[in-house]
Amino acid sequence: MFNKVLIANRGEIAVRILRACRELGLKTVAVYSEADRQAMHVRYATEAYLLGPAPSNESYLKGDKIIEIALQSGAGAIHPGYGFLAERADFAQAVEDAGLEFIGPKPSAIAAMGDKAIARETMMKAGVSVVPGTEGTGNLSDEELLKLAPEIGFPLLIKATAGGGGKGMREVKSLDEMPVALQSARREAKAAFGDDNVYLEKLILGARHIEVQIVADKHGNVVHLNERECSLQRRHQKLLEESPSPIMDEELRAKMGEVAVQAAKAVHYESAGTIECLVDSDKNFYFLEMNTRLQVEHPITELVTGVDIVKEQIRIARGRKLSFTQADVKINGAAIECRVNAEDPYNNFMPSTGKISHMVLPTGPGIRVDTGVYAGFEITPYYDSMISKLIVWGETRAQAILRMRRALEEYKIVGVRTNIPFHQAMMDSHRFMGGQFDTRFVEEEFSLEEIAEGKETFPEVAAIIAALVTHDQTERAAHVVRRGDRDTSNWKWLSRWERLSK
Amino acid sequence: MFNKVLIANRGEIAVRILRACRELGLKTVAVYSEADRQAMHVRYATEAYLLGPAPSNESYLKGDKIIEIALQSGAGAIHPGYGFLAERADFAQAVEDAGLEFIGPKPSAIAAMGDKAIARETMMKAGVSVVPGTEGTGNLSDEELLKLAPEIGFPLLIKATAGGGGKGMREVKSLDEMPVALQSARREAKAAFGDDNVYLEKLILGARHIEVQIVADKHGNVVHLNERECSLQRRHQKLLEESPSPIMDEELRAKMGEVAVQAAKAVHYESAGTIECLVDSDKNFYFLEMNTRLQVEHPITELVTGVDIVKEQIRIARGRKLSFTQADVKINGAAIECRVNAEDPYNNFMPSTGKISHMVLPTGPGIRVDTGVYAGFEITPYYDSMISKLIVWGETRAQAILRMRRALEEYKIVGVRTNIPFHQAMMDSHRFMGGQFDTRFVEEEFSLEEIAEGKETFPEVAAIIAALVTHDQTERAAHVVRRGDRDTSNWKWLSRWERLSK
Amino acid sequence: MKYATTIDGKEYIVEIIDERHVSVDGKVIEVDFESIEEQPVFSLIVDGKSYESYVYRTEEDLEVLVKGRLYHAQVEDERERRLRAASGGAVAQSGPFQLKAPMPGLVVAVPVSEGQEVKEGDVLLILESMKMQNELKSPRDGVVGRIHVGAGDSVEQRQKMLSVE
Amino acid sequence: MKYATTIDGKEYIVEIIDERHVSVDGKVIEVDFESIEEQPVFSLIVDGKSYESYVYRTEEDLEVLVKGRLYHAQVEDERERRLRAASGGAVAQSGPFQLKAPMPGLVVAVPVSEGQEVKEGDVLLILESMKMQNELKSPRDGVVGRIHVGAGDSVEQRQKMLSVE
Repeated sequence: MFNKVLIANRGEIAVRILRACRELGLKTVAVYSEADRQAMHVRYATEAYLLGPAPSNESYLKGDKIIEIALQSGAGAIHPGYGFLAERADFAQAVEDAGLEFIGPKPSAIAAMGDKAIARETMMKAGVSVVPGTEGTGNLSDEELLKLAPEIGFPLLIKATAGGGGKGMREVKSLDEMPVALQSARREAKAAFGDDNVYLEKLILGARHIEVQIVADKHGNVVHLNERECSLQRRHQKLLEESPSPIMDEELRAKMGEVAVQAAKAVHYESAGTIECLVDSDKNFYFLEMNTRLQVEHPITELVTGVDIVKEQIRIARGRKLSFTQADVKINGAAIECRVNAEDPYNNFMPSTGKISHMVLPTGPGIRVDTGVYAGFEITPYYDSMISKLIVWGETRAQAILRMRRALEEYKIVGVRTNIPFHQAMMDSHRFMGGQFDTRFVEEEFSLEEIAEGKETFPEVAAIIAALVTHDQTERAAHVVRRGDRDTSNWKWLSRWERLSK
Repeated sequence: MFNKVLIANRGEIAVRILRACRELGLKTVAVYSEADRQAMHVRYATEAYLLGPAPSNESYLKGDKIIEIALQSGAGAIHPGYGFLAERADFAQAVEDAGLEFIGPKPSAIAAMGDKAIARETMMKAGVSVVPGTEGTGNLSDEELLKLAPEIGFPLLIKATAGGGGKGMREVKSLDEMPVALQSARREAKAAFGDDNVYLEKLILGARHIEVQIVADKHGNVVHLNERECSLQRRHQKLLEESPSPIMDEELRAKMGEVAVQAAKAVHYESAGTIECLVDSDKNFYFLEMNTRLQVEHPITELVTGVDIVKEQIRIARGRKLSFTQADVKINGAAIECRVNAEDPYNNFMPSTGKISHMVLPTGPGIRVDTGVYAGFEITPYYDSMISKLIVWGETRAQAILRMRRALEEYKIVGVRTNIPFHQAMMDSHRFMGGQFDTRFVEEEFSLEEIAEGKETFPEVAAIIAALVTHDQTERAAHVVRRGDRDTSNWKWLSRWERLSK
Repeated sequence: MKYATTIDGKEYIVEIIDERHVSVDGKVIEVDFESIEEQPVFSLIVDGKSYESYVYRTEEDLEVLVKGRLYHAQVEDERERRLRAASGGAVAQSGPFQLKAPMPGLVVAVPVSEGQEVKEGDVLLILESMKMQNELKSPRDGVVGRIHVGAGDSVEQRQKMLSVE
Repeated sequence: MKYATTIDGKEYIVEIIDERHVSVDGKVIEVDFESIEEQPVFSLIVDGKSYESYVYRTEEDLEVLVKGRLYHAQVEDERERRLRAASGGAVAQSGPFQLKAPMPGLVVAVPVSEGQEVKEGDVLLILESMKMQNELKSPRDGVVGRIHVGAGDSVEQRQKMLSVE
């Protein structure tokens, strides 16, 4: 049985997994790119090895090199996190072939669920509804897809066969739009996954995106850990998740949970996984895909069930049986996660890079922050813009929302722009508070400006601050010129200010 | 019913209470001394008013001024936190007289429990055992105490009548030592509480310090929230607490809980309070004192019971009935709190002042940090050295210890020395892991050096780092001289280094 | 010193009287203003009310974030103001718009060509960064001038990519 | 450059060869050493092992904290070493001990008087700070010299309070 784990990832999820290993008394091996020498996961691990230059395909995607490092360092297992190599059956197979434990499902399960078409077929055979589309028909040409589209009906979605995270996805309202959309979807899919195959899927309007977490051991025991509500998305990227879902009732939860367990059993699933579904306004649900890995939003499930999903993954990989049964799984209170991205919500969510010069984390009761950054760390353009996750727990959903409000107000990140103001507006949105939203809410009906309307404003305060800041800077600049640069503190202040203001 | 609360405190507890108010939708009023203009509680509150100069008796102890500010700002209630005015019956009375709600017990209950002698008498009448001593005999002279001492027997403790937190407390092994000890205890009591009365108490050897948390509403309902183990103390200051206690069994818990509820009822207690007891090696327990206020270590109870004690206090003050009964109170897992003090554990725990130049907080699953400081904040010598509390939760006590280890390793505070290395050593102590310790363990049997013995050391690594740091500094200094101070980054580095190294 | 401060279109005349007093449109206000530790974070207490604010300087203005809302501020002191008034009031607002890279990245596509007419909101360039494709749009109507980059090029932050005239 | 580095009494000769290599007592080691953002926090990777360290400079030595353990380090470069050897080896270790205030505070008591003999560990002064009374002890045997402060005095950090000769 292994007692040293290599974490084949970076950022908050690498740190999350390192922590779980620590708490289980396991040694850890980090791998890193040249851009990440000062990253938290490198500083934090027992051992750390350089993979290569910053771009992912020269570092975090180098499966062979990672396996080599694992073998040389004596790590007995590899945890892939999410993204990068997490859903690559060939990597999982190579890990197994090297005599190492892959902390995740078997390669066959990844392969079965990784190709969306095969996945949908598998699910239909298991008696689960899927969204109408071109599933199971192999890799179709543009011509074939254009012919099939009217049969499915509009609006519809073009989705990457190898895809995930909204990449290579396009929405199409009519046949006219299709040729252009197909071209750009294929281009994006090619860039993201090295595979430009796409398929079509009916777009269900008013749908909620709800997923069920499952955990399965090597002994055939599968338990579901209830649902997560993930409808709040922008460009098919989740922004905010909660558990339980405000639309869920016990009957639907039991039904979806049962289906999720069946799906996992159908592919002899092991470790943690997620069944993603769309739920329409009549509470019919359709299978979308299975994520054969740890999910970004796993912490909300941890907070309401008390199960540490990452530790459970490690225990399962070590051959242990699940320590709980379906009957033991309860829902305690409510949890919300806000993904904190280095993006400017006032400028069309444009990614923001730079050095985090100052950071104050929200702390206190019911707050969890999963992060891989710290004050002094440089956000580079090479990786995902998600820099941390703010997760809160409350006795009730209302308490969780109030707590999230205060946590967001406490969270200070200076040096890069973040989407914290977006989340603040969301917490003030009546539609969100009422639980009335679908997957299109953020893009089509939500506006930062509208939420701000009717709220108390402080233009005079802003005017005073703007004038005082300008005045201070002018004075300090004059002061520095007069006194020369002996006056350290002012000089430093100004220099730092100038750097920050660039 | 009030909807604005004045918090008559500073530091982490002011922030803790502000957060609870926020999460209940209440407005907040902070008060502050001149030393605290940049403190978190000032920046964080809806309103903030200056009290006066840094010393407590010119600021945070100015009850009249605080009440005046509450009235002027329209606050309907005052939360005193702990320390300062929290256990002053006259202040609670003045708050009531001003038509404001005091978030705490009635003045009569504070008075009854505030004088240790009266408190012990009350408890004995309620049938609770107390530690043998000079309780209930009024304010005795040195002569009288010297006469009574042999009857109680040695070793014994001299304790301040008005005291708490170990101030004015002295341990005496024989009659010879008593005159000097009496003098210094009285001097310290006078300085701390303005009252130099002391009493004697038998010292119970091998004792554990265990306290029971109770909450009581205005309608006569009293519920206990189980115990906290607080035996790890230095100079009678608690350093580390946990809940549940490793020595507790269901029978003793029920018995102590029942006694605590009886004690609260005996003084018509309202709000949150704590009954402190000594438990000897035969599991006999003796009443020590009742703390008629929120306790520093309340978070560990919150983590294992799910009850938010501060919110409960506010709800009770608003006249609400307790939302739970004794039967609802369960113990879920285990929690540990480490008090992080600005003290140097390698130099006899000498307090350390200065500016926190850099801070990395531990985050992730099961971690809670209650803090009032941030990177850039100055630790002054005017107040308590406790700068934050690190609290962890685990499924089991063992899991909590492992988690605390990783949290302590993550916690970086630069600019002032802290006692984090002490806590790290404690987490590695076999005695602590085994739950085998008493109130004298830290002072008499625990040593940082001993714990370190037998563990892997890294003198070569330290030598390399020391040489590299010296080399870099020399090089950089030379570089600066060569290039002039145009080279901002090096110059800054050096200047900051020099400041930090002073 | 007097400052004409425009917040989201409305002008306030803010006079700095001394360390503790300012006037806004003639009304004197007591202020307690602190800069938090070398950071663009400021704490302002006015009349007991505590406000915490971030201030970002962009090329065009100061952005002031107060209680979760962003205010755009232009500040001019008296001298600047007089100069501007003397020069006829209007600051030169025209001239070509330079599209600079808002962050380092990879140019995915340039869907316009030199000399092409574009409208406000038209996509000028697609830049990939942080695993996202970002559409950079024209802030006004005009004609595309020189294009300095092409699909596949890596660009540094602030690098000029093309102009709209 | 060679440095004689003494860690808790044991000497190591550390030579800085280049940016990526040092030798310790002649053994060449590949190192990856990074200073974390203007702070006395350093990350060292040797042979794949990742060590994070804080370094504090005190008046006497460098304190190096590695994996929860504090090492006291004295570092001398070759030149310093030669100078010291030439001057007879022993650095002046005697001279009066100056008791300076380790932090600002209030002198509660000075239980010794000028000319009094004291032993190592005897309490010289009680200083109150952060609501605690701190006993400051003599680091060696000697005779109390000048006492500059008395009970009730406020002292600044590093202020000289008394000496032991």
